[in-house]
Amino acid sequence: MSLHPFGIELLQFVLLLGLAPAFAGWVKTLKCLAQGRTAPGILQPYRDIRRLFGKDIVLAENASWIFRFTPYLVFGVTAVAAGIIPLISVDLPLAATADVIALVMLFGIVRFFTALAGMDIGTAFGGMGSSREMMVASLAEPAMLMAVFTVSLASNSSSLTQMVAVMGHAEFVIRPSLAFALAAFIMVALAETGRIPVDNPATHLELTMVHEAMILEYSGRHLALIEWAGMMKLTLFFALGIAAFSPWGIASDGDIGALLLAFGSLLLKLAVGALVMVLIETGLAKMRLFRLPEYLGSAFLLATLGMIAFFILE
Amino acid sequence: MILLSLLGISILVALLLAFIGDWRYAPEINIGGSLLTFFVSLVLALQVYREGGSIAGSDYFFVDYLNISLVVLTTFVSTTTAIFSRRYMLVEREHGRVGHWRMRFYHAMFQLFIFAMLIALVTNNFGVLWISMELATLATVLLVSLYRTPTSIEAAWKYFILCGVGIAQALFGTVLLYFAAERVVGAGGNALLWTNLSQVSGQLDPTVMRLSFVFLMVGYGTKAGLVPLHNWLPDAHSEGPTPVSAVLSGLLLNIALYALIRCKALVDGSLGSGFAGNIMMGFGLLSLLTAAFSMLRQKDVKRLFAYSSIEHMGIATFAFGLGGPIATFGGVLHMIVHSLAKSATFFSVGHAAQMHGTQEMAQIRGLIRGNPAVGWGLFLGVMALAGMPPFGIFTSEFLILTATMKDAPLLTPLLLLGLAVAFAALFRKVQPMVTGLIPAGQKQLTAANIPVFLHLALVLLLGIYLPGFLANWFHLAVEILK
Amino acid sequence: MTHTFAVQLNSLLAALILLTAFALLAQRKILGLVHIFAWQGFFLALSTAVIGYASGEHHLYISSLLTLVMKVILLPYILYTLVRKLKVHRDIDAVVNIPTTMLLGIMLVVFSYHLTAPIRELSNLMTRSTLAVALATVMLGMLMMVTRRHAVTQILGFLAMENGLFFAATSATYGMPMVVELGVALDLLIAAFIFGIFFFHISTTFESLDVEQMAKLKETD
Amino acid sequence: MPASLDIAGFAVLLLLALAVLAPLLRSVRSIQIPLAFSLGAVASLAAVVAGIMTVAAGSVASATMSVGLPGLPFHLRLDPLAGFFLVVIGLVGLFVSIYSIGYVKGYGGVRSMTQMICFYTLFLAGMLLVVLADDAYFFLVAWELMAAASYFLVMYEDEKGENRRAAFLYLLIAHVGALAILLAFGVMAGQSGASGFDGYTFDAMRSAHLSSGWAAAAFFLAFFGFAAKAGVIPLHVWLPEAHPVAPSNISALMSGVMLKTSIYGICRFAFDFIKIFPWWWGGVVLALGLISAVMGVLYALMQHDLKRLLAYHSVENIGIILIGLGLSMIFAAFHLPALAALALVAALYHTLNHAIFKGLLFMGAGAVLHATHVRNMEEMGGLIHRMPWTAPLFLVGCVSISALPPFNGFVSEWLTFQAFLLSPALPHPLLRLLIPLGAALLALTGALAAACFVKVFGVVFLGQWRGHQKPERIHEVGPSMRGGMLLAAISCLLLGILPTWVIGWLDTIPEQLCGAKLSESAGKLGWLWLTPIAHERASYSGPVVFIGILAVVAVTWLLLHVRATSVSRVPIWDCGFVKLTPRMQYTASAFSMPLRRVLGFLFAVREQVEIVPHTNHPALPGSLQYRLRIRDRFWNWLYAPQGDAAYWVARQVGRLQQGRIQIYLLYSFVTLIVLLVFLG
Repeated sequence: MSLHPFGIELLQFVLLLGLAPAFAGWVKTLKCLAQGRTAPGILQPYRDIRRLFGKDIVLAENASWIFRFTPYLVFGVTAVAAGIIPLISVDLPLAATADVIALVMLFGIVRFFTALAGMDIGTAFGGMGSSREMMVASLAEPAMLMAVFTVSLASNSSSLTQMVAVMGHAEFVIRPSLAFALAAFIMVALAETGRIPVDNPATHLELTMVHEAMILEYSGRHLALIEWAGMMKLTLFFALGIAAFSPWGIASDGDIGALLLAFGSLLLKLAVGALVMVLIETGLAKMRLFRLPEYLGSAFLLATLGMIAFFILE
Repeated sequence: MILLSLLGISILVALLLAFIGDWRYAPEINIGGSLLTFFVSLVLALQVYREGGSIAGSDYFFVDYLNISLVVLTTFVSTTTAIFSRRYMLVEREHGRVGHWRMRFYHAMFQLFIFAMLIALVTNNFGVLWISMELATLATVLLVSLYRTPTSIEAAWKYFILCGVGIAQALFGTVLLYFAAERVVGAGGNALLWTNLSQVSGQLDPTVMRLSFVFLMVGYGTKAGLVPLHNWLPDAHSEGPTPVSAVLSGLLLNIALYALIRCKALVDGSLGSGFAGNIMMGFGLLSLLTAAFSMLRQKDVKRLFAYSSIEHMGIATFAFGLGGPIATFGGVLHMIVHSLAKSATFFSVGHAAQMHGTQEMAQIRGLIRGNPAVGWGLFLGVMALAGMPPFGIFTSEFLILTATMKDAPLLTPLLLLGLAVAFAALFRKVQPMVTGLIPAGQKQLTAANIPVFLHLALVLLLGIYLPGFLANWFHLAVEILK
Repeated sequence: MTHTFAVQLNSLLAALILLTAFALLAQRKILGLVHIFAWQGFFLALSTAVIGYASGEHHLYISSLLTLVMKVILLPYILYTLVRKLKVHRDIDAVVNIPTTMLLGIMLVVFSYHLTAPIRELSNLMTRSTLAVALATVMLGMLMMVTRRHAVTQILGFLAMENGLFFAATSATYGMPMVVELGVALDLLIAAFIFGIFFFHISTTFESLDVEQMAKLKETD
Repeated sequence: MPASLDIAGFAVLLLLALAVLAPLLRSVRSIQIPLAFSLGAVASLAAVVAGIMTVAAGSVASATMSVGLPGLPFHLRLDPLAGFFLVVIGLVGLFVSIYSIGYVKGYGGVRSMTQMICFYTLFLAGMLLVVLADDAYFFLVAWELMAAASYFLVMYEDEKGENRRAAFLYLLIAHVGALAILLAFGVMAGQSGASGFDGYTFDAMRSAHLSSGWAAAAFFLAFFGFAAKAGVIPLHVWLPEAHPVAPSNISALMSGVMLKTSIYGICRFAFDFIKIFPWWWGGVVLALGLISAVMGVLYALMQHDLKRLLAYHSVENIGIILIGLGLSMIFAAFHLPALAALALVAALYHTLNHAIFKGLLFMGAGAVLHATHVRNMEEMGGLIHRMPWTAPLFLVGCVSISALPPFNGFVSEWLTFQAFLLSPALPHPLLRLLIPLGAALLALTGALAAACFVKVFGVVFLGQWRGHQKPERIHEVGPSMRGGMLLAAISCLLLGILPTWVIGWLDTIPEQLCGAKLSESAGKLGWLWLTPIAHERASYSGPVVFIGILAVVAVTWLLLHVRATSVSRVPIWDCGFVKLTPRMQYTASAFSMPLRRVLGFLFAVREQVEIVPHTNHPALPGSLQYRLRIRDRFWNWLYAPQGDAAYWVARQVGRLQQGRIQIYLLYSFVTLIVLLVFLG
């Protein structure tokens, strides 16, 4: 028995929407465990979102339509991205909508509008957050591209499904280029998703806020949408990493068995990936803003080394 | 007959003006005389065109495609200058800069000057060419010092002495030319006739011709304002009354260059090498570069344009030196469009200076707002002079540059440098004068606009459309110089 | 007068012309200069007449007469009157001192000789050897203009050049065609008229005829 | 049906006629502006039609006029490349002409309308003629007509010193560039072997066989000239001076279209005339493109003058176009026609896109200027409340230029990235290693551009009003200005979501210039999917992204509005402090501070902080003054020394003329003797 491609598409969409809070909860739980605190439970994000949806909205007097529109757009773009990255199967009709580069740019829209919303109210916090976010993104982008470039060299394509298909069926070899690229990708992904050491999602201290500063003024369902989209984005970056660097297990068609298997391996990989991230976050402290160029520069260097390694060694 | 009337009118009018003096209608007589000469020259041109080639009016005069085009140019520009000078000199009189006696002198000398230039153009005899060149200098020396200010006397003195010495050298060259020619053509007046010499130029002795050309080059080169013989030019062209500056820059330089290219044709025929051409290219480039850089530092507006004349003469000299049909064509065209554009610019400059009571560029501001016709006239004139298309100077520079690129590519960077610096200098200086707000103390006046815009229209026309007959004409003129 | 004698006489006159050219360089007094100039014109007229006689080119007589009238009588007279009227009696300052000038002059003579050598080879006229002198006179005249700073001396240098040119025409080709000779004479006349006016203007405006004062129009700061 | 060349000719003639008749229209002052600019719009539309027809048909038409030089009448030719640029010029011309009806009214009564109309139409006509010209002379005439007309337009507000300075600098650099182009033509004509005037026709240049040295000379002379016009770093200094001070409709044309004519010129020279060239030509173009792109956007980030900022972005985008061109040339040099076609299409597509979104942005800036009368962003803010139309339209421009899907800027940049991704196909090992680094720089450029436009939109339209005057006096602009911007914004969206059609349309150009078509592979899966080389390699679907986002947003919105929730408006939360003023907002300078700190070494930055103590309590700061000056380093590196050198030479030359007549006589004497000694 096999699922129609649009069925897979829908399944994946629902899966991501539903799974993202749980994944965020899992990360939080792991983090609490690692830091010796009591965890609120994996389901806490669901409760948060529900509570926020139920609340009224408090809006600053001079908030414009940009401020009110942004949460929907952020959510919408992230959802579209969810339909593109192969989570459990490559047989996605919408996967051709965007290759990796276009995908990165899609997240660019999210950032662009979040940053605009940060400046809409006209407080110093919002502007500060936007300014910092855009700087980090600017520096992260070249490294991201180099990492993508290296992977696409290996699979001869920048299309995600194609990458998965090629890499998933190749026999396992240790490729130094991909190792470098993976390291670079992880560093950049931490920056893009606003994690330690680049940003601290849990802080509301003015000196260290980046992303949180931009969305400080949000409340009610707006905040819910943004939070939810943020969780989806985190999950998607993991999925992206998985698709690019360890696609084994992702089904090539809509066969139910393969899909189940793929789902299982996805959960496993996410769980492991979260562990890695939590270890990194626990082990490192948040960097000063002006140390970030060095951090992202190293990521770029690693990615470039990966590319060079591909040409020289492979 | 027509030739004689061409020459006769101007000398008669000169005498008449000298006789009647500063009569009320003297300027109108001046205009009328010039206009009449212009018509006669047109008739003559038509005749040349119909009979196809040269007309030799006895042994003394001859007309071919090359000089008739310059004759028409000369009579035309002198007519428009006369028109311009009517208004201009009226204002000068009101300001008390010239009096009764000097006006008489001015008008008479103006016509005498035209007469001298016309003789220089149509004469068949190299000796007479020399004489009339000298006459043209002498006729204008006292016009330069018309205002009797210390600087104008200084300028006129330098003009007189330097051109006198220069032209004396040309006379030595002419003697040598005669010496060479006599051995081929035989003694007597015939030996200096262009119509004879151009036939036998191949037989002229090369050694003598080389020597002769060096003297002629230095001599007529001084008159054409080539560097380093140019030092009189900025002084003389800036200190005299503006109509005089206009004809000096616009016409007299052309005549000197004309003499030079006639000589070059003979020398080339004799030597069969690029000797003369190389010398001319050297002078041309040096003039272009020196003048271009000098323009950067000018403070006096007429001096600026005097240097611009040196620059353009340099370009034309370079073009003739380069030779070849395209460059020579470019050179002839350049002489013509430069005359028109330069005199038009001087007209505007004259009015601008009168409006502000000074020739100092720092004082002249806001011309377009103050008097749109004068401002735009100056601005467009400068665009033309700087070589912006679609004005004709761009056409000639285009031809010259591309020809250089083909025949002497290593010289193009120098040409380019000169043109670019000259462009920068012109706009740097003129732009603030024409734009901006009206300064305090600017006076209004009724400007003579027709000459300016007539000239500019012609320059524009020559840039985008050369009528068939004119093109043909120039081609035949180029043939003569081959 | 035999042909050879005429040649010898002409050579002597050429030597005298050269001598006067040097004398013009050496002389410090203005009136003295005018006198020397008149002498130069006289020798020139004589030489022209001699050549005319020897070569049978009779139009040279007219030239000779013209020279006599213009350069021996008219121009010196005008200059003399002007100098008197404008009261310029002082010695003239030279830019370069006189011995150096003379030395330069001698080098110019040698140079002229060298330069006219090919023409001498070509020519078969009896006057061919004097061409070098003619050119030297032109150059010396020019040297005089360069090294002297008085308006009158500049004019004299200019006129000496003119003399040299005239002499060159006679010696190279037995004179230019008549129309040219006449025209040149006319120009010279007008020039004389003009420099006369100039002397007045300059001396009234600048209160002296020193041309060093006329250096206002310049490009240096 | 009239031939496309006739339609183009009609457009040009209409514009020229307008220029000539503009003074006559003065008598009917009330309709002078609407009439002139509507006719300008009609002419632009005609150019668009002619261009679209030509490109679609892939046809070549030529004609000769009866004016011009003897032996060299003006030649006209309309081929797909020219047709494409006709469309670029015409489209922006159309939008801007409509916009101008309202914009120019703002000058009414103060300045000469005739002058504006005359030079505006001449400017448009000049640009159209540049792409239509088919001989060297006519090309240069058109080129300088364009330069001169725009010079006068930059000078339009000539009582301001900065306008005069900018105009002069602009004209000077443009003219030097034109001279270089002239020499390039000289090389082509001289080496083409054709005699007389025939060598100056483009046909002769197409068939000329140049030796490699001469070909390089011709190309790089031309490239220098075109780069000067396009504002390629380091020849860009005029651009951020001239574009801001011109009237905004002119800035839109200059930045949007005029710069593109030099792209046309480079394409013409490289792909049409010379055709066969070594790869390093492309390498030079690529390198300069990268430098321009990165430096351009960095300089832009540092600006707080809105129009100046946009001008620097033009430098950046010209850089991006050149990146595509350079890649295309490299691919072509290695005989990879399909890849060359891809890179060329990327470049051309970006040319079109940039023309439109930069036109839109300048029109928007003009609208802001029109409403607020300030260019300094530090004095703006919150305009989204006062200008409900301009704000979203400007936002479209911002998103487009930041290369974000689904708008048009993204498509062309994505195509450029694809070209980069294909560089491993090159047989040259060093290039394989180096070119990907270019892709990283392009990514940096894109991200910085996004940062910059967050700043622009955030500071200008969002937040609160920072200026001195009362914000209540600011009003939305009139319908024609909104119309022009709206059309441009719609074009941005359409070009973004329908790239397959556009690429299919302009396919005749790479076919003629590179010998390969893109449409067969690009549209293989139908119009919905853009697959530049093969769908396995990469794909993008503008419509799906657009509709997808729209659908999710709509559904979410509906779902969340099923139950009514109250939205309460409250004053801005001031963290418990009182007196939160608009001056406490983040400013443009503050926004770019982190990047200024990180990349400051590239600029000449001077920051000064001065603390004035409180009068009563000297220990406390009374007021604080902050001064920031950022200068273009190229000015001190390249231009100031040149100017100084010129004046130094001028001084030395001036020494020739000391005023003493003896010295002058000596020159004459020495000249004579030197000539005699060495030559006589």
